[in-house]
Amino acid sequence: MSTDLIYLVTGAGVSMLGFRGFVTRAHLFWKILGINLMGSGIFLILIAAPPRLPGGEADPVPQAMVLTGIVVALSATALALGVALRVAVRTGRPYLEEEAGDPVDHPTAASEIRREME
Amino acid sequence: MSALPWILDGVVALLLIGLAYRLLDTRDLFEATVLYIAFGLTLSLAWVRLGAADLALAEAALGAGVTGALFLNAYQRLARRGEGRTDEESSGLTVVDDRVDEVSPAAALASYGVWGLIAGGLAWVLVTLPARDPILPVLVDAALEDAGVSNPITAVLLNFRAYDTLLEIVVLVAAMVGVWSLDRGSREFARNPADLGDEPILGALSRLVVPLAGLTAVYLTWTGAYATGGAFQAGALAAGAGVLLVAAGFMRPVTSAAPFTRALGVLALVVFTVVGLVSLFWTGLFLDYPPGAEYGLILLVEGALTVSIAVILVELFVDVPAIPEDDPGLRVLDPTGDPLGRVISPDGAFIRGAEEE
Amino acid sequence: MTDVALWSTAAVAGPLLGAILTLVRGRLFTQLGLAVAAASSLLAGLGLTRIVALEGPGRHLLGGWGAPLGIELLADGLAVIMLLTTAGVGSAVSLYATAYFGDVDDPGMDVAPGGRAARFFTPVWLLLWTSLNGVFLSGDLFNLYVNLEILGLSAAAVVTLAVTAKATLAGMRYLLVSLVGSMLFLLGVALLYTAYGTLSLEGLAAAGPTGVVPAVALGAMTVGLAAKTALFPLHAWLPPAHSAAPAPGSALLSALVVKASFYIIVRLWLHVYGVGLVGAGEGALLFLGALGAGAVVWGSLLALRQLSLKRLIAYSTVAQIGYLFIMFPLLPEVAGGVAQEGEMGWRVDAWGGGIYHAVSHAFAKAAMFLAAGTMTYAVADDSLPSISGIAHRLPMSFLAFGLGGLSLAGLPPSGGFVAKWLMLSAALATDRWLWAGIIALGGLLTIAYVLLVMRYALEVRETPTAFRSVPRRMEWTAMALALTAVALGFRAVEILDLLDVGGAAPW
Amino acid sequence: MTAASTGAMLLNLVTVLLVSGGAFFFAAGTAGLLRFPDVYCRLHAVAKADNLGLGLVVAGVAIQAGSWTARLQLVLTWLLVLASASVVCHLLARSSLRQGVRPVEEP
Repeated sequence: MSTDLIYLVTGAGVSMLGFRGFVTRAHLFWKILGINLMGSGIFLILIAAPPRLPGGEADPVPQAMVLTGIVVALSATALALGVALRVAVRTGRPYLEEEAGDPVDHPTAASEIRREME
Repeated sequence: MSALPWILDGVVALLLIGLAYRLLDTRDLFEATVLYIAFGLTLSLAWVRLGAADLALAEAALGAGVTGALFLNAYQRLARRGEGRTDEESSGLTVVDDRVDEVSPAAALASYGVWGLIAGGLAWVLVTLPARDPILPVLVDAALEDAGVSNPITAVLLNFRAYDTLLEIVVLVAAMVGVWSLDRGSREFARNPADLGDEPILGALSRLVVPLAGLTAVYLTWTGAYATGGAFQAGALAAGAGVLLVAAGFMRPVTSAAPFTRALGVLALVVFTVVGLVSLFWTGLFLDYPPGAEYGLILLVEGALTVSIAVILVELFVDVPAIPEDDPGLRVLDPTGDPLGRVISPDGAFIRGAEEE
Repeated sequence: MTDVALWSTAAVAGPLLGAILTLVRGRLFTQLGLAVAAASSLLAGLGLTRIVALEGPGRHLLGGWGAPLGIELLADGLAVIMLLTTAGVGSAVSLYATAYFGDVDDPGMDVAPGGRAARFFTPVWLLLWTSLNGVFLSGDLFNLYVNLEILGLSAAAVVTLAVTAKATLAGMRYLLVSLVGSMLFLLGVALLYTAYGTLSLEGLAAAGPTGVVPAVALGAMTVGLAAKTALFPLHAWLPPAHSAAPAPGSALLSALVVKASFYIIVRLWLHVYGVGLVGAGEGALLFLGALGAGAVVWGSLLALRQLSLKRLIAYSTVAQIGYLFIMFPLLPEVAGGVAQEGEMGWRVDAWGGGIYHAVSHAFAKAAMFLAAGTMTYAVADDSLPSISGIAHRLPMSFLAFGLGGLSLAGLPPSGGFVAKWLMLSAALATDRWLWAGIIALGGLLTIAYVLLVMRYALEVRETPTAFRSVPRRMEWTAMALALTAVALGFRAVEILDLLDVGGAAPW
Repeated sequence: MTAASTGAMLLNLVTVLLVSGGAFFFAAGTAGLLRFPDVYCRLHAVAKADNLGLGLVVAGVAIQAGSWTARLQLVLTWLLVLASASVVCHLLARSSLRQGVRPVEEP
């Protein structure tokens, strides 16, 4: 029982560390690492939280889900790394540099019409 | 004596947290990558402690092994890029995160405190949840007789929830097609082609290990029916052997251009779908294997899965770092107004890619 | 074999087999794959619609196990409406794409960076189609997660098919948002499995999830899905991604992909948590509605400030997504009756209005993006001034854009009109003047930005110098979609009746 | 105390000694990895000490293993790790040399 508890808390901690890493780090590789850690933490919760079988084995259904999840995470990582490298090639830097948020200071189309009409 | 497992769990848990903290905190990408692999290996220890041997195997092979290899490979490409470019905008900086804001210790503590509270709250609601009886495991046990295999996890993966596994292969294929579509003009493998075959010792190791790995992969595929193992672990192992062959120069890096690669990559998808459709016309329900044929069909699907997973993983390993040609025209945000970078001739013909005109 | 089994299998396996076929490559297999996918999706949609309309909701026990041990595919009114929408929009966009991306056998494709990428549009899109149909039919939480991941990866790949720096950045951001959204969804799945020991949507609904853990799970899943749906204020990724993608991709992303995650939100909130929300959860419904209202106002205002045609349409998507969420606070007010008759025989029905909006927006927005794609294809530029006078060169595309805009603004006769009328009457019937005001304001702003584009397009100017002739197919596919969006205004009763089959809001 | 239990006791003792010895060599190898001045010395420490440590652990555990197949598997594991560790260390050293990393000179 205590084993489950320890890994349940660890899972919660690792998933939120991963989420925090994703939010705070600007470098794309760390963002991808953060997502992976978030997934690992959730996998830990998925195995440690549901009730155990009488024999002490883990529930086979979440085990199958986590096996699927590991492969899915791997696929996502591969594609994300590929795109991140293309970002590095196209912009010279592996960061998300772009207009942050909504471009409100964009010259407005409406104002241009007005200028034209005058 | 009874405190010993408790101490072991505590050490593994602290290691997991510590590694996760450090790898997300460091600025050195190489350090982060290596720590990530260490994290994966520690995690597989945790799976053993949690009574999930299949996961331990998969985590070590896929989570730490293949994912780690992908990160290292991408790291190397990024680092090389930093060296190659002399302009100050990127020299050597790409593998060191230079965009971490300096924060005071108090601010850092506050940030970790808030996230820690969220994590603690998450753990708290789960811990205080009233215990319930196992529901699905009982059903799995009861249905295991008719499943064709005796390993409950394999039964869930390839019979009870086989549809999920079919879609899981679709995810893998989607990632592969996505990586292919990234327009990598240069398909150069991370290693310099001149070096290929220039590693006699690596070659000797490959000769020793690759046949063994192949044998073990076959064994794991087959043993998954009744014990720890299965197509995913086997596929990862076979992929490791494939990567070794490529690295040692015995095999040319395969790419999407080779029809054979594409065929093997989607083999599992074809076999799985056809098995599902045959069952649909036989028993009336998709993936409802005809009675008596369960074991044979599951083994067939598992075999195809092993092959496809191995091919796709080698493919991803070779292809992910193959980054596109640096077309200066495309570095401009919108070179021609055409998202495909096509330059349009007045008569509307499709002539050439983006160039600076 | 029952018909439900046959058609629900066709909906998923058809596009999947199509995707495999296109990987053989070459013009023949590309077209064959598209044909297989489109035909099986259309037939599956129609076949399931017939069953649902005549016999009620259908289910397909995959593997013969049934929930909770196995996975079930569920087809009710809502599911088949989404399937049909996807089949209709998807088929038209597929036709358009064969012209837009050019001939895959053309050796010139190998020279252009975008040409090599363009060859992968069909397999990526067919995998995307597989996951869309998979989401609409799935009756299992974890299965939804796997489908969401296929959706996320292939949708991001659609954006990065465009080879520019802008598209790469937009695709990267979209992929990251989408992956984190999936992770939050998975967290919710883990919590619900821990609490109830089942993954089946119906099983969870029967358990009546209430309490702290289900609430946390719903919160995590909703945030994740809202990020994928680009609900304000989590919308920042959408305009760059939807505007940078190749035009057929933009149409698919705006019309269908964001609807898939919205669909899961609807399923979770109304069908799984449903009854439990009426009491304590009304504040949460109100919150979702407030975000939707924010999206309508903010998205429309920003659409008015864009200089790029596709960006303007992308911001319009942000705004129209808002309407989907304004549905939520209006729901509990229409107590007891799903098909309540209001004055003059009109249904007072926020639920019907919301879903009708999802459908008509799919057709209208796809038509607008395809028409815009045709215009930018012709002049090789995406800025509003560059399309000046285009109405005289591409009248049919201009008309398609206009008809799409008509439906989007909710002007009669159109699908958008029915949707907004239903929501408006639901708001008015319960004296919710604020919501009614926002619905009306959003319509006015929509008219404003559609007119802004028309003003440029109608300008009388000498022909732009660089003008590429446009394949006819690109013009009439957009027109067909726009006409469908308008025609939806005439067939409202039948569609709303279909929606009531098994999938109606529970209160 | 019967002869059998005395024998089991002795075997346990041998196991404890072997595994402790293995742990010592692992610790020594790790210390070398952390403290040695350049990449070549570090590789040297890891390649030798860790493999010896693993061998001792394997030997200690093999005594406790229930069957000869299990023992064979354990020994096979050790041999494979031995082979791959030496090759990897060789590759690392060679790649460092090619990249121009120079060994530190004697002071």
